[in-house]
Amino acid sequence: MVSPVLLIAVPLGLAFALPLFGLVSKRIGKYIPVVAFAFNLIISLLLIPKVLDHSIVISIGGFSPPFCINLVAGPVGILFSALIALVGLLVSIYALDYIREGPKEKYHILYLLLLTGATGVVLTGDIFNLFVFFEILCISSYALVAYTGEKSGIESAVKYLIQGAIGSSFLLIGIGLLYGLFGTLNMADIAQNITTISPLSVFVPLVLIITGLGVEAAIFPLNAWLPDAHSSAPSSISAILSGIAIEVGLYAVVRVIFTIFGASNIFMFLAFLGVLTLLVGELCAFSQNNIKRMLAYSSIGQIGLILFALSIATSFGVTSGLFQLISHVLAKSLLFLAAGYMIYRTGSMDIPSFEGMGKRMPLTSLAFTVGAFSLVGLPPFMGFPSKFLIVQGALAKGSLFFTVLIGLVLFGTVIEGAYFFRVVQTMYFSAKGRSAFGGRGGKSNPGGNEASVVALIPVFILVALIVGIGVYPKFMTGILDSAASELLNRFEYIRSVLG
Amino acid sequence: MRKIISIVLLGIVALGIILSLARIPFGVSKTKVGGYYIDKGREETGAANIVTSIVVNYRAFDTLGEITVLFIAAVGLGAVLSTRKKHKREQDLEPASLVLYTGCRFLFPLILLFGAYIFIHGHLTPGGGFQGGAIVASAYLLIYLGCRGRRIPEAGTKVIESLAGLVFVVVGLLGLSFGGYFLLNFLPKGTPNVLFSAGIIPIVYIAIGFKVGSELAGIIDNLMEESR
Amino acid sequence: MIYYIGAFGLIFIGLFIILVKRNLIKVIIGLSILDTGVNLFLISVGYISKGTAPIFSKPGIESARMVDPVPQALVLTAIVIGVAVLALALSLAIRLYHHYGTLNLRKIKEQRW
Amino acid sequence: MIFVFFLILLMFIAAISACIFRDLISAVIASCMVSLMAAILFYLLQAPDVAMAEAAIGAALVTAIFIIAIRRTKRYEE
Repeated sequence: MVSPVLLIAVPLGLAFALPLFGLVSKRIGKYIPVVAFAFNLIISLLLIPKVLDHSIVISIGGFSPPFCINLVAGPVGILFSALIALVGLLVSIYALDYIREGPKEKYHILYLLLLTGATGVVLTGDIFNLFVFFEILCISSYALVAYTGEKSGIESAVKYLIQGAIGSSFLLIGIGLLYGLFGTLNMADIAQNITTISPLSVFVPLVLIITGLGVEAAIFPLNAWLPDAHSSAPSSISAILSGIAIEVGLYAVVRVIFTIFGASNIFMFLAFLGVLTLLVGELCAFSQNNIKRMLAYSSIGQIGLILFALSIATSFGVTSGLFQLISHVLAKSLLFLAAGYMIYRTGSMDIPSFEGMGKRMPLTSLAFTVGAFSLVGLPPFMGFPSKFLIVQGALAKGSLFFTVLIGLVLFGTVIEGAYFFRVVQTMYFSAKGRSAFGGRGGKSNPGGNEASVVALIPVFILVALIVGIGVYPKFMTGILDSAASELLNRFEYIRSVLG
Repeated sequence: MRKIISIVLLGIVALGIILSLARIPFGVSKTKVGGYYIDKGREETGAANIVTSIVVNYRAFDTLGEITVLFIAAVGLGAVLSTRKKHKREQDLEPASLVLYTGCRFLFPLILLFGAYIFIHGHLTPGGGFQGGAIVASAYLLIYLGCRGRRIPEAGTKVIESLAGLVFVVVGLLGLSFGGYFLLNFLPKGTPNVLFSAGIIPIVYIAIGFKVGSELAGIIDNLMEESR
Repeated sequence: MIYYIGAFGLIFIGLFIILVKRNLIKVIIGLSILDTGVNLFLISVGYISKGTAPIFSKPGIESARMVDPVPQALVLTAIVIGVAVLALALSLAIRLYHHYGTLNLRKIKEQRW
Repeated sequence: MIFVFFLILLMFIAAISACIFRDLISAVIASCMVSLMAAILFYLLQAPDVAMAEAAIGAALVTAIFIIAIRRTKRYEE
């Protein structure tokens, strides 16, 4: 029997058991995440055809909702859990070779639990349970940011922790207020009764909850922690934080707004906030000289873009937003993984030190270029159809407000193009310094500087996915459409949970 | 300046919360789910302590998440502090006086026993796995403070921690395989107010007690060891 | 009502400490006070005037005036999560002190925007 | 009622003094006091389980962890 609860229970059990495996053999530990996420990926893929038909609602403990915690495995939940499992699997394969120092066993436990928390957030149907899984996600990322034990890592972990902890307290106050108002914690049950209370008294919990979740989702005024944390974590963790953690935060925000509160009157504000986030992120990224900080700011920009697309709130807009989200997850994890090995080889994060990379590490540079082009939105790659859909969706809305905003979005894309081309140009076409750097490694030992095979496998799987979906975007349409309709149709959600 | 801005910000938040609190009067029953638990909790779970029946049965999934959070904290703390493990302790601390030493040795088993009592009787009386686990951990704290130089073996806490976590997950999966629901209370409930009642609740709570105890003790151990 | 005042008083004092103080340990103390305040608020949401604890400790206790058990279960969870965050924060503080020799957050500014 | 009022007042005093004290150990003891008062309030709000947890975890263990950490860093706020 395939039950969505296995998606959470099995990785959790494996994480608890990992220290025991460690007693048997020191080398088993690093393969456990691979096994766990391969399992999750298979389960998620098996569940996709079922959830396209109708959402699966699982009650934990055998009581009926709203009296127990329930998991809602709808198209959105399974789409996200498949995405988490896929990226988790690829990054854990990458980490087999990449993580060589420090308390490795602890790294793998925390990594496994981080993604388990993320899976829990996207599957749960209970708001307090969402808080608990959110804390699992956040606390393991605080610890992983500090994993290297270097000055910058510790410092940014402290910043991240303080802001995250304030956010969680706000979230908890909001949940307390909701419980006081409705006497229940089940999201569908709250959603059903939300109209019985005057909008003014619902507004405060809404703001508190969005503030709390927004810290993790890096929405504009709350994202001060992100560039530091993402740039000083190990690259495999940066890939997960940029590729999974903030997207899951965004998912939670969107779920709260769309499903629980049904707050259609704040979409304009959210779209504005999204574009603001986009512009701030892209402009800061443009002025960076450190590659990981540049990628981190670019993540902020992309989150803004996704938030903008989702708050168009037509089925077209939401579909394009989810598509952009997937394309960002794949491209950004690819970029961080590729950049991780380049940093490892050069020992520096400064963009000028990547001169001549196209010769010294041709495969990795190629992968980086594919990721960058996809993120900018060039045609053969996955970023193109998603950005195209966003523009189409915003124009189809037909309001002046959205038309103006989409102009700003295109402006942001231009900036994005500018800084990514700068990096690519440095890697391939920089005449200076090639003799100084590339001469030794490149000529005497051709290919000897290339990343290891274990690390290249996941990188090229990501490249294949980006190109494949870019060429044939119809592949994703089915699941994206039903995911969008799940988000937009809250009555269907309520009905499927409460019966 | 900073203070003024903070106070203004807090004032705005306070105003909003007061507005919303007007709808949540104090001391009036506003529950929907809670009333159901009070009415049905005893028959459905067999636990006399309704809070326990919620923590370990109705909302057991939260509890699973929560012990995971504590597990992460213990592991993360170990990871953050680990690079300093190489420094051996430089100076030996002066030993504790005989009175303190003997007193701690004498109190230690009693506190352990008290902690165990708390978590074994979690479904009957106030208290449970967290409280009992914390008490067990404080017994270890006493040993660290009173009988310097003694420490619990790290491998021991690790094994207990892992096994207890596994017991929780396995009990949940057994429920899934027997009744089709994760964490289903599949054992006979027995008569309320008896020690051997309430199905899986005592088992899970004992596992939680061990896990919380060993994790908190591990956290203290890590910090103390680093601080020497 | 006075419990609400107590809870939100603690929350605001905690937030004030976090926002204003520059010493990391002080900030973490602020976090702990904030947590306590939030927990107190959650419990007072579930209180019923002249209620009894939700435990059937002896036969013949009427269930009509029992206080709401759900917030109590939530707070048990929240307390443990709070401890986890505090422990991690303090271990980071120890490491930070090790690197910089100070806990003043204003002096620790390696990275900027 | 007077008792509750007194407790909450005491709790506020403790919290504010945790903010004011320059000596971090004193500040931690003050915040331990806040936790203890909160535990009593939990008991008065008919939540014995939570009161126990707060007293055992919030007041005892957290204070111990704080003091260990402070011993390892600086005792006085500059």
